Amino acid sequence: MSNKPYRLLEGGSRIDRSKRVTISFDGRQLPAFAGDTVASAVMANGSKLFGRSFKYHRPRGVVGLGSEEMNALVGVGDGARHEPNLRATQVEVFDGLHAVSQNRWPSLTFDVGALNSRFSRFLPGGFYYKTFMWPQSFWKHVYEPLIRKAAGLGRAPEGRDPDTYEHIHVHCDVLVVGGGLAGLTAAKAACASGLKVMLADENPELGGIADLTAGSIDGACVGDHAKAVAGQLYAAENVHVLNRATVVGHWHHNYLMIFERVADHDPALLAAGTPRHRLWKVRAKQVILATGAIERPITFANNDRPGIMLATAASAMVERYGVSPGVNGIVFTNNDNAYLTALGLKKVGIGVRIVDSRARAEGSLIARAISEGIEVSMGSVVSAVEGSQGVTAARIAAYRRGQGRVITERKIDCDFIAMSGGFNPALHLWCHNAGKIKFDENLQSFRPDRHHDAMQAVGAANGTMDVAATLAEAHAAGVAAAKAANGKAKAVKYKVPEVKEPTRAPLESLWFAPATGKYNEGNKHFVDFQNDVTAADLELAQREGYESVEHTKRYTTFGMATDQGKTSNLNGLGVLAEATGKSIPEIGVTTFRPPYTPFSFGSIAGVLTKNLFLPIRRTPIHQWHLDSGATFEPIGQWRRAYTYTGAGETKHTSINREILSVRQKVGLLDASTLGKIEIKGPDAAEFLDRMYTNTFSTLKAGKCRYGLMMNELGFLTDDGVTVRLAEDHFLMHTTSGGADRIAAWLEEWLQTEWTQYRVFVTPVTEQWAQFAIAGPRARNVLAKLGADFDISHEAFPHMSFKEGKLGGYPVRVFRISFSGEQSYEVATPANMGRGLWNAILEAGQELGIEPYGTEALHVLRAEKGFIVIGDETDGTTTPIDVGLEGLISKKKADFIGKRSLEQSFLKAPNRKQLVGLLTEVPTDVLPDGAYAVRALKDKPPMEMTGQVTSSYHSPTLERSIAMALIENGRARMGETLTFPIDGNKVIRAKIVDPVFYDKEGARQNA
Amino acid sequence: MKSRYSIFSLARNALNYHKDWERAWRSPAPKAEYDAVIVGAGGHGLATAYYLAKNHKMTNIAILEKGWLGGGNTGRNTTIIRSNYLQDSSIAIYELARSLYEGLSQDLNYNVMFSPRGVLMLCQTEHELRAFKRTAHANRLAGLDCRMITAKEVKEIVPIINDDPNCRYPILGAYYQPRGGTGRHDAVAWGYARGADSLGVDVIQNCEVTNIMRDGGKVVGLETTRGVIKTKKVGVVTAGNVSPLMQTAGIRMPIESLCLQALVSEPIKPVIDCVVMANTVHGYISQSDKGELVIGGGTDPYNNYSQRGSFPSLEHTVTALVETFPIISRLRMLRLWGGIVDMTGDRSPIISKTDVEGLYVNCGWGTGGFKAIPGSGFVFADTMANDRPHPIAEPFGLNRFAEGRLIDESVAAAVAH
Amino acid sequence: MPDLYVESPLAHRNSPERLSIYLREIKDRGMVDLRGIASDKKFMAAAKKVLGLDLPKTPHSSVSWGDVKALWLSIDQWLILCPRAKAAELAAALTAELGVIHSLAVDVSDMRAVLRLEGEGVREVLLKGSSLDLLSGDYKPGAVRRMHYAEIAALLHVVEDTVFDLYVFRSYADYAWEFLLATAREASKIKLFGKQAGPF
Amino acid sequence: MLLVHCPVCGAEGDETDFHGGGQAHVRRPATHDPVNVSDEAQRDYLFIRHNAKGLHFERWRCDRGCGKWFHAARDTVTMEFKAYYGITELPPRELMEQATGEWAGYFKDKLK
Repeated sequence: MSNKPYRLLEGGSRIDRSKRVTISFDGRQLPAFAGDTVASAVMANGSKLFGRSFKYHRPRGVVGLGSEEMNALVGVGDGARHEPNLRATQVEVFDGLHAVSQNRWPSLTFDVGALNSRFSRFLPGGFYYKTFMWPQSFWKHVYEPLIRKAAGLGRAPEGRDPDTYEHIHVHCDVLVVGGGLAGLTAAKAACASGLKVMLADENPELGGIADLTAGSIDGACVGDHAKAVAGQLYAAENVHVLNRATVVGHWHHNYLMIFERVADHDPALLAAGTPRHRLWKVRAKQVILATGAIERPITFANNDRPGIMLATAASAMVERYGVSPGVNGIVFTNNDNAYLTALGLKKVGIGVRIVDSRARAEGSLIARAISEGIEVSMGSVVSAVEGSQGVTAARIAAYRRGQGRVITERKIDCDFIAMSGGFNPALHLWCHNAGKIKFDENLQSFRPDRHHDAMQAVGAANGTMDVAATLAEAHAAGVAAAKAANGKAKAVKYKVPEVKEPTRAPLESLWFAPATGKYNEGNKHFVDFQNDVTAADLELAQREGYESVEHTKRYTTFGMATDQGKTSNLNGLGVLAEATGKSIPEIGVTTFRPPYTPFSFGSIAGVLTKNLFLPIRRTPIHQWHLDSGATFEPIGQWRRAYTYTGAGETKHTSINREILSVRQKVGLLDASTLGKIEIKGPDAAEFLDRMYTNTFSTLKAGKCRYGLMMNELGFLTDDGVTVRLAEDHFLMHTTSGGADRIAAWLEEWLQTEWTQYRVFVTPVTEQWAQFAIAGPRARNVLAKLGADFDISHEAFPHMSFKEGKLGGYPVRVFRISFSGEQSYEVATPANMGRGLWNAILEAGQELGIEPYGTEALHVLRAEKGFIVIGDETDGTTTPIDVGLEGLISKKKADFIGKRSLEQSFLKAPNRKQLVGLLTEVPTDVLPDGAYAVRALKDKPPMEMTGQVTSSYHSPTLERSIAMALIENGRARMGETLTFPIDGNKVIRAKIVDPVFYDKEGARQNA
Repeated sequence: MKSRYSIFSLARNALNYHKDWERAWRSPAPKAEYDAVIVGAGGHGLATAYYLAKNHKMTNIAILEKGWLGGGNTGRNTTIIRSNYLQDSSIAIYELARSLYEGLSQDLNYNVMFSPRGVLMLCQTEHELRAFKRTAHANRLAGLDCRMITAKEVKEIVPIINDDPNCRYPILGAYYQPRGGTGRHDAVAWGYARGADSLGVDVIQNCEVTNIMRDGGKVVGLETTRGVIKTKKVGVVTAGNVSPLMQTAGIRMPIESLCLQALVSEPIKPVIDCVVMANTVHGYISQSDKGELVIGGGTDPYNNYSQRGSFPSLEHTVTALVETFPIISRLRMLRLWGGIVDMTGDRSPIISKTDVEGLYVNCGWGTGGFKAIPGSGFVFADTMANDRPHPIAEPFGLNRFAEGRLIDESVAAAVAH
Repeated sequence: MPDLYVESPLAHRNSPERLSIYLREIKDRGMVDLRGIASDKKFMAAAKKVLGLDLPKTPHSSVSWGDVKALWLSIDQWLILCPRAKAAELAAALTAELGVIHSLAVDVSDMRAVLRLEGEGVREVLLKGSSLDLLSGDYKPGAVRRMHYAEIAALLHVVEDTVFDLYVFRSYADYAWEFLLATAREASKIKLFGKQAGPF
Repeated sequence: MLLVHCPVCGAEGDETDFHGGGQAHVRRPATHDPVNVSDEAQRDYLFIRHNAKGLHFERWRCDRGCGKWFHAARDTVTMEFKAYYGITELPPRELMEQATGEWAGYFKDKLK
């Protein structure tokens, strides 16, 4: 740790020296100023070490300026509010912030994992594919656990996230991505049209790197100009500006997502309940990408030492935070831009010299550097770095382009290196939306190529690095976007500003700075810092045949770190190009995938957690069920009462009680979830004949009929009772889960196939609360309630329908039975549901009425051998399989699924058929889904012959019953099947008729 | 024969700064004629080529790839390996594949990192619980190592799971296949490529087949971007791009190409040591050896050949997983990507002869092909070599669609009452 | 005749606090779902005779006459709004008047919950659950749109510039209510476009 | 997130407001002749799909809007919608002419 004062006495445009805050880093309390980042605060306190790399655990420090940072990753916050892997360069400090370094044990300065670095020679790219194979079991038990432990960067938070998140949708005419000089200019031009403009920028302040840009615009320095334009945009009525908002992805049809960090920087906001993150889903008519460019590191030996950073990042430390990256440094560059860094460092009294790989270059910045007395070594490279947890010296050597190794070096003492290998336009969003790119020789980088019709790139994102050209291009783009978004948009004339900026010499590519030895002989020239991928690894991958850049990437993991190759991608391509003698475009470019930078899963979930995760549908009786001790069963999104367990009961006993009350007295079931669809029109009956397997055109008005529906494959999909209300008017019931699906299904056939039918379909499921009153005393309950219609059996027999009033409530009553008992399904408008429910319970009290749930219902119907779609059927079951061929019309020429029933497999002789099962031991209840075998063997495999579809203890019959689908089952009545159950138990059961109770149906017809 | 990979060869090469490693596979120019040609160097194609050479001694063969080998769905999936299907025919092929995976690293002398860390399929509704109980019964009798476990056991295996019994979809239990797990997807492709190459197979990349040439009802060769290649046996294994290619041979396929996406989080220290699948809410998750949470969900609901998907299906998946594993709320999505999956009408694959003599097709793996690669290659090679379906491949023939003999594994999805 | 007990879908909910908008349930609205062929003159005339208005043919629009309002739902479907007490009678009158004309009128007054949202930021609140371009000129008073809202289907009716009615199916009423409580919190208030303060 | 337009009600919205209904113009043989449908014809109807790479013709429903089905022509590589047309209609002539592969075969008769 150094005692040198790294916080400069003056300067720092972002920090407020009057506001002191204290943060902690690895438990150490550090003073900082408001406006600092964790990176600047830690560096201001004299530390350059932030973390450890992925594979070799090498010490690492800050490299970048912002979101491209790949080394200085920290965890922030405690417990359930901990967030790992944050870029220290982006984390804004506040008083009490806790940050920790990652991927080290026991401490950052002494890390046992760094042993990997000693053995790095044995761990080249892809080494794990070549070893860890013996013995076979060791991968799972020995090698993999070790690897898993070593990998992984930060740790996960503990417990449920206490903060909130949300989404918002916005449409705009023009979305400008990036609030640097180009973005501001484009947004201003678009703004003048009066259209809706959004500007999203990932930093706390607009301006991009305008404050670090040389020159002036109309007499103002570039930074001040940017500030002024930003002010105008904030003030504009038709512009929405987002700060700390990263456009993470650009999808088809100009759909973009913006990840806004609303409250991370201010705990007071979080405490007030402000959403931590907000995800903006933006549909933009036009998009202008002003995403800037990302500086390239230079690939030289030990270029990963803490203290080696990008030139712009070094400038930002000084200019924005008043933090010196060191006392005495080297600026290593292949372009003019880094000279500005050197000049800035010099200005605040930091020792600096320039090492430029170009043999010759002439530009105004170079001239100024020389005139200010900065030592410039042209035609030179940094060939090696000394120091382990920091830089103590560098070696500099003469260099000619393309040289493979350097001959003589000289040692220069220094404590930091600022490097610049040129700039890569940030093409991510351009490529997300399928924009094409091309290689630009001047930039030595890719830049946007063909313009997508609703997308433009401007400024550095478009490879335009000059101020004057950027202003002109961005303005034109803003005007063009407005015009394209709305033909009537006002066009603003471009007033050419007076721009002064340095003249620049061309950049010269430097993909690899040689050392004395060849790079594959021990020197580490890092290309991907975080993942520890070196130039030697890339070259090895090529030699081993992993020639496609995608192979190289996957074999070495280069470009796959948390920065997703922002700084490494092109350098890697450059190294590969030099290694293979190909051009960079020939090597290819890897695909850019969303997101641009990582964003929180919490923001993706938004408010859809806990109670809002997915909707729960409640019936009008829901609250009553809750109050009455019901447990619930999810059916689709519905919650249905499963059973009402009272004091001293178990679920098992309450279910049995409910069943017996229906069989012996009377029960009440909330059946409101059943689908209800009104179908009306002159062709309604014919239409139903097409939809159902059986015939409905012959049904008489006022009567009910049970119907089966298949899909076109011939498999059962739904069933239910349909009532003919009038000649041209039906009310269809569907299963609870099927209501929406069947309504849509009916519409689809009407609209797309049988368009000649005049039929209207109106789903009315939720209009009605519907209850089943079932049991031998059901009619007595109706009588007690008082009906204004004749409820006698003769006037109102099984499978008929009445409309009228019951206990004063308007009702539709269907005499249908799913329990096999005398049963009435009563429907009343939903808002009266609770009233009628209470009235029924009251009226039935003296008759012993009890509410029953879905489990009792299932047992009751199983006793009667009624199928449940989804239990007895599984999407491959035909009506014939379940013994309902009687419901398949022989007369109708065509109905859904009819033709498929003719296919050979559906008519095959050995299909599984629905049968009943009685276990040899009456108390044995077959497990649901148990399989019968053809022959019992000592151990599996055994051939199976069918499976249990429903199985219950029947309190009515005082024994177990089951339904099963058994191969050719109906011809095997009386045969005993063997079910080997888990734990070596075997249950034997006899095949019987699936109707276990009241085969004649006397009870429902009583 | 290639020099073998081992800890010793690694050490030996380290002394020489790894200069002497040989190529994992050659880069041969296509010959004028082969005994058989596989189209599509994904996992299934490469495995087919390897087993044709290894098991059936057919070494004068080539495998053609329009891009880079393993660059399609093989390198884009979530690497889950399991065999807990319901139908006998599915169990047979996926279990063959799983058991081949167990010894694959040794067979190929290439570490494919098969990691039998266990696969958990959560039961979050009574209906799902019933369905998985049925699967467990069927799987157990078929000889698979599997069992149902309780919610408490789930919590022990996956401590970060939301075990609140009152949450939207509480954990009621799980189906557990301890010998399922994951593998390193690229390594599977590379290992098979290296293995096939060392047996003499020409692995030819950047060679797109533009036309299947026929004479009468027989295959006679292929037109490619690198010239005509004569052959009498062609195996088409081109996943999402199968329809346009088969069409050149006059065969219309029961396939639709959809986009399936997956994503990973930033790497974190291990929090989940097995594969967890939550079918009710459409999400599955595991953690790679690098520390990334690997997350997958459902397909986009429309045809797509672009490998760029839409966000809603992933959004649903992530939302579901945030609810199921609440600590991931503060972790971040690092990368998402898409692949073109080939879906059949019954969501089961096609491994089949065709009406054109000498033309075979292996496709339709949809969203779950990675786990099947060794088995698929094994039986498809056998089918091609012997010009008749391997018994395990037989149920997956194209003829099933005319017979109604569907192999529908999505049966547990039916919900009613 | 005993007193009938009637309970609206959100009757058990208290009036919410600390929201950036005013939120309540409208309990007295009657609704009739009407299907018919807009190009069938006899149908339109019969509907007019009962309702006193011309059913709107312009998509996503509405028409009022007295205490009756017709919302366009589809080219062959309208939602007729009226006082709750009148709905059954209106549905019956429509059915009677329409007679053999191909049509279907159903009283659906209990099928949906009606949520009234009121306040300056109401559009922003709705945009947290809807992807419609609610800031555009398409959503002037009178506009009607069915939409995907949060995780459910909903019907939106712009009553006034800052007054919206949100119709959701009854079983989803609690979900919609809770979604609004979460997204309309004062602490998450947001104003789109317009003058902004700087970032700090 | 595709932006879809309903030609029936004019609504424009996210793909989540719509429902993709698969390939357009699939002929249901039993509607036309319920008696004589071969296994192959039934298979083609149920399973065989054009699966065009490029210009494709599909059914969509304005699921959360007017509820009506319509047709759309869409490029399955670029995802661009080329045209929307009625559920009982054929695509615009120029698109039928542009169609390739199996679609070209299908539209050949219709263009006469």
